[in-house]
Amino acid sequence: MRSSDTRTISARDPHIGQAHRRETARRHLAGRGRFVTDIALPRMLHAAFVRSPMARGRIVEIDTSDAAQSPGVVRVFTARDLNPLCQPWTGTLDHFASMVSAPQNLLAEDEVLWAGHPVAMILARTRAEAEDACELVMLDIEEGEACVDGHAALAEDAVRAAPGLDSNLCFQTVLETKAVDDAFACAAHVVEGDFVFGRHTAVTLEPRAVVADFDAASGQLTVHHGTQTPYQFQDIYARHFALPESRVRVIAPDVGGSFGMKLHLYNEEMATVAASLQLGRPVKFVADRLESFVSDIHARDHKVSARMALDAEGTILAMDVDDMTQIGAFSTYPRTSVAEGNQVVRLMGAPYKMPDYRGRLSVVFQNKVQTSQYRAVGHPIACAVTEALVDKAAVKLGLDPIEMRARNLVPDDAYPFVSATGYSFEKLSHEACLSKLRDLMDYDALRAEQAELRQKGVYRGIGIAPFVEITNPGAAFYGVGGARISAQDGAVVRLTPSGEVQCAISVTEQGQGTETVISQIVADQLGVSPEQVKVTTGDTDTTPSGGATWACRGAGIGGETALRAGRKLQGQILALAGQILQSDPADLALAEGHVVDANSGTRRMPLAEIGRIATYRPDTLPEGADNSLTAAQHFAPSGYPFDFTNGIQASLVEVDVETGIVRLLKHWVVEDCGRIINPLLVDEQIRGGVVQGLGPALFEECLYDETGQMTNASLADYLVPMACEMPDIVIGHVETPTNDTILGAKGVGEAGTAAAGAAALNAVNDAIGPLGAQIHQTPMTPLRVLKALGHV
Amino acid sequence: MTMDIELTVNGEQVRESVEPRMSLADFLRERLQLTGTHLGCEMGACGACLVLLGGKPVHACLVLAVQASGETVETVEGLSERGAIADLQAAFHDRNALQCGFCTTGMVVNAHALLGETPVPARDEIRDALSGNYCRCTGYEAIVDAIAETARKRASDAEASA
Amino acid sequence: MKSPAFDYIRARSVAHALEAYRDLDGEGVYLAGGHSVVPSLALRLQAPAALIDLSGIDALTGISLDDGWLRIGSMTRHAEIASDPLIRDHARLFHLAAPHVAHPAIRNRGTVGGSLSLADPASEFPAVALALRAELEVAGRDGIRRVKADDFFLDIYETAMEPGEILQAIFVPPVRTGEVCAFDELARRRGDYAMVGAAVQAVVEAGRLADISIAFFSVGNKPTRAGAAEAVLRENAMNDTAIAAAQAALDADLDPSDEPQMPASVRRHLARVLLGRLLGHLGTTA
Amino acid sequence: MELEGTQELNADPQTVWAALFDRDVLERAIPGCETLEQTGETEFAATVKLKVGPVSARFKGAVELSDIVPLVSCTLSGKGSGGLAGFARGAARVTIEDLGETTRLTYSADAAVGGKLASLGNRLIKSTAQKLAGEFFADFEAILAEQAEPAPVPVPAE
Repeated sequence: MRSSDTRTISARDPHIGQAHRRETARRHLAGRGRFVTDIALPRMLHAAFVRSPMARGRIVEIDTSDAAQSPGVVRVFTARDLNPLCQPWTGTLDHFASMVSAPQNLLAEDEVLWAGHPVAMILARTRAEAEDACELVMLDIEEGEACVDGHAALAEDAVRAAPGLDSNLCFQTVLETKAVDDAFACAAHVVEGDFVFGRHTAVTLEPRAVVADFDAASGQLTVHHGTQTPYQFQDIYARHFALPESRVRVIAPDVGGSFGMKLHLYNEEMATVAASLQLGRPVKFVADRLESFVSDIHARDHKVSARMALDAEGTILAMDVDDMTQIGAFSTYPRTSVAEGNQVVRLMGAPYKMPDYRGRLSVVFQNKVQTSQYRAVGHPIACAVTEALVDKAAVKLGLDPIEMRARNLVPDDAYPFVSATGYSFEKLSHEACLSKLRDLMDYDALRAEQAELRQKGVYRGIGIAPFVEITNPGAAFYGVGGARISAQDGAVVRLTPSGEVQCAISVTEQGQGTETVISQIVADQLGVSPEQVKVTTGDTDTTPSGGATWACRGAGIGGETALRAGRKLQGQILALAGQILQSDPADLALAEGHVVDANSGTRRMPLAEIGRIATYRPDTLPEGADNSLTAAQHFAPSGYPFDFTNGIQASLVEVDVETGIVRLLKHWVVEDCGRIINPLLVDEQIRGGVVQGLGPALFEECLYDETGQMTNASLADYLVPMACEMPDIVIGHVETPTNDTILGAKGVGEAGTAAAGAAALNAVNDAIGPLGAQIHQTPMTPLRVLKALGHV
Repeated sequence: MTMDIELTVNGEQVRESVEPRMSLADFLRERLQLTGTHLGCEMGACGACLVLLGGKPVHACLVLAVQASGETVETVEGLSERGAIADLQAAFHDRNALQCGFCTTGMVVNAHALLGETPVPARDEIRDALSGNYCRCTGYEAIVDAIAETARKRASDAEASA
Repeated sequence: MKSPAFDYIRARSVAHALEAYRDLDGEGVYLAGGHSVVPSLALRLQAPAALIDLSGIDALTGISLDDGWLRIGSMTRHAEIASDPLIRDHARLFHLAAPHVAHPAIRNRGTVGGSLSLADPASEFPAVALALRAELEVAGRDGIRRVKADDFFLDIYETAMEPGEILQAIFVPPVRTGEVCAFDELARRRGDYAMVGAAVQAVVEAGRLADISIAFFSVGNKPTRAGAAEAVLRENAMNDTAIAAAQAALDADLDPSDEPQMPASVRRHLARVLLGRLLGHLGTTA
Repeated sequence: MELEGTQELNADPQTVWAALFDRDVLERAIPGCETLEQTGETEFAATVKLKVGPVSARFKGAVELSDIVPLVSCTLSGKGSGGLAGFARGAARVTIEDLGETTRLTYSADAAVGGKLASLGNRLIKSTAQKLAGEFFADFEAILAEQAEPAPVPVPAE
């Protein structure tokens, strides 16, 4: 590649855009993955927690004397012993004006605030012995009244979900354009609906896991932590336990799924670190599946009332939306539990040129597990509400759903465009995506088949859902609110003495293929193959500081960081080669492991030779030559505050109208994530994302009884999507790179999840609509479908 | 109380003394450091801990180590090292049929057993065979593809050598 | 999720197992396939002093025909139930039901005897035993007795077996000429506990149903014979009118509990739908 | 979770009423009751071992009779903790009605479980609770019948 300051990716970048396989995948296939759950350190103790069986209550007494005598037990901690070690944390941010949340600490002190709230911690030689001792802790809790339903919690005289709250309202906001009421007043049509989106949860197959190892002699704390965000936890552990940041090392090895769930702060991880600090021994905590269900963050839990105003031709004039999101007893730290609802009200109507809008958000406390950010934060709710209303309007106007959308999508030539909710879109491609989807799914043929089958009593439905996805957030996302959550990433790239490349980078890998993508990008800057680029991630001691992996920033921000670091090293190599070869560096380039003549491509010297000379024979270099073959680069996004992406999904379902069982037959996605670095990985991110959207649309729901008990907290009763029920997914692409970066890549990880549920909801309504039925609640269980059909 | 057990694991004779309460999964992971067998639910609902017991896939979390005494156990490490699943592994790798890798070992063990019983399964037979294996990352399609591709290749190789 | 401590006894014979149980004074639990016992231990929902493993007892294994009756040893694994040719030919409902029980790996360990003894109201095999009018051979310290399936399942997780008794074998009556059967369940996902399930066996003679037995599961506290529906169908031609009458008769047969996620009325509705489908299927196979 | 039931008892209201407050009767009728210790006029400390299928847990707790309207109605409530298994509590409003020869006992109960029992038992909790309530009143009836034996109650001719 020619050394130049060109800001483009050229056709000479041979690996960006190619479907490279993930080298790390081979380890997993051989059973050689190394997860936190696999780690065993000498003298390591195992932690188990005694949890509140009640959703709300006052701790009268905790008697740990029998537990302390139980075989294998080393220590039993309660709040009194452990909490003083830790600075409490509060899940509020400044830019969410006037939001409130009570401070949290390691173990429940006087009151228990959800069923599952940890009250005592046992440390024993084995997990089994720790659990034996848990049974011996005598817990006397006086049961109190729990806040269970969000609407009831907002009543003036409702009990408070946590001590010290003036009300159960965590946060409230209203977004409004000037003419929204006029739009409804003069609308030819208004459609509306009340929607309920159930609580669900991440159910990563590897549960949360942490091994904390404090070495008192050196003052070093090492935490092996199954997380997406090691730097965030380095900062948190240092601040909340008053340790020097440089003495805190967080290592995230292989992580068995995260999806946003593993970047929040949890009582158990903090308590595990505290216990290690106290005992000076390694302590391991692995949540078992039951604990996961009552302590991992949950997601969604919205009740939305919405209406949409249209003119006589079916042009969308405005939406008016009221979202209540129910978050548990606390707002989660450090990102808060408000971001989800905030994105719901800001993403409503996002694909459409709708001029007016009002969105009200109320975030409400209750005595349940906290909810917070999970894959596609807010997107599925905004998308489902918007698209359900668009379909209702289409029915009302007698328009085909595709035509309805064609009339209202923001045209591809209308950018830059600012949405009614205030988002600035650089360049999206809704029209191109719609057109591609129509061809990909053979829409007209499907409609014909649907009509034919209906004559035979087979009820199929087709649902369409365009979407906008928020990716690559800048500091405007959390940083301005005072959160120590990095918006930038860092990379260090070096040429080894044998001419290979190592890249240490702050973005992390949980199976998305981050390391592969980074290796492709770096390889192209240095004229080597991706296999020659060793990428290191997930260790705060060995990689530069950065935000890591969330909000779809791995490829867009991490990739740009790697690209710039690679180019910096390229400049250093060419400068050195110029001195060795007595050539102008501008006439040199890197290709196929060599320094080559930039114009002719003739090989001048191997990279291995550069490495050898710079490392072993710097004495042969001209006086003053810089033999550095390491480049460090940090990059923070500027320009647009987010890189929005877009796409469209379609779902084909068959509803058994006698049993209410919905069968997913096929699913289509057309997606525009900007520059595609690796199409294989992009497609599989989309497929996985789609299934994470279909799960909650049909199966997944955290069920609670009227006393605040979660009643399906096991994998036998909480229904995750499995192989037999999920459809094949056809994927197409449109590529509109962002001009904010050289790489031009946007995010893709949440696109699948964003609209899959909306497409399925519309498909079911399309199937049962002719029977006069409608469903506005997910998951669409057989019971709810039967109710919609009037069978119950 | 502890009990002495003797079993064959990945072709090696193993003698250990265990508490009866120890599951085969914990025994493999903690005593033998065979950490390729993963634990996702410890109640037989996720399939991450599948191993071959007497040649058949079973949940190592639902079998006690003492129950496996006298039996033959094979884990993903054993299958991998003796080359029994090289083509499956290659197909999974090629198709990117895994992401975080936590379900993968159970998937591969199960796929190996499936292809032993049904050499050329239909797509819905593959999905049915995987009905107890939970994957949160992939959406399953790539896994089904990889298994189908392995079956197809094995069948055509067998035909070619016949 | 680790089990509490317990002892483990590998029984050599039924007599040894019975003796071990007696010695444990109510604190012993039999272990068959273990796929219900082991998770309940891991969940610490029970804490027995010892497990008595029945899997090594020869007398509890084997599938054989004796005077037209099919004997299925209680330790027969679900996978064998699905694949054994004798079961396919002489107890076809078991053959049809087995693939619906959980997932393949579970079926490699789970045993038919374990399933019948546990008597989970949502399990497939108890209903199959009812529909087949099977007889269950139970061994206790006072000897061996045979209990008709109709008398075996008493309530939720409760059978006619006394504490300590062991289910040795299932006896299925000889196949009759004109015998047809059907099995299905409505489950949200493959392998889940069914919302409603049913097993039907009938004898078709000259276009009439000379005999029929219908057993539902997941509709109440125990697997349930649909006696009223059977009475409507017996000695009648199978047609839409008869099917509708049988569906209506289910109201008298079934007593599902009312739960927030599945009201009794919905389960009744689903039972009627399922019965209609099974009878329709029976009609086409007859 | 709400449970209801009716039981017709072969005894007069006075006998039924007295039995409801009789420690020995309660101890025998409460399913799985291992010990029942009277701690007050209408209060008892109980240890109950519940065994339902794969669940077997020992609960320690209290049983109490309250809102007493003599010979008409009372509330029989109980709560207990089963350690890691969770807790259970319930209150049954019991009403008795004189039918001349017999007495009708009606109960309407509200029951709740918490902790692991609640999170795992969804599929079976209601059936189990109904069964246990049924067992209590069935045993209660049997005990009354037993007590009545020395002085036989006239049985109507069939």
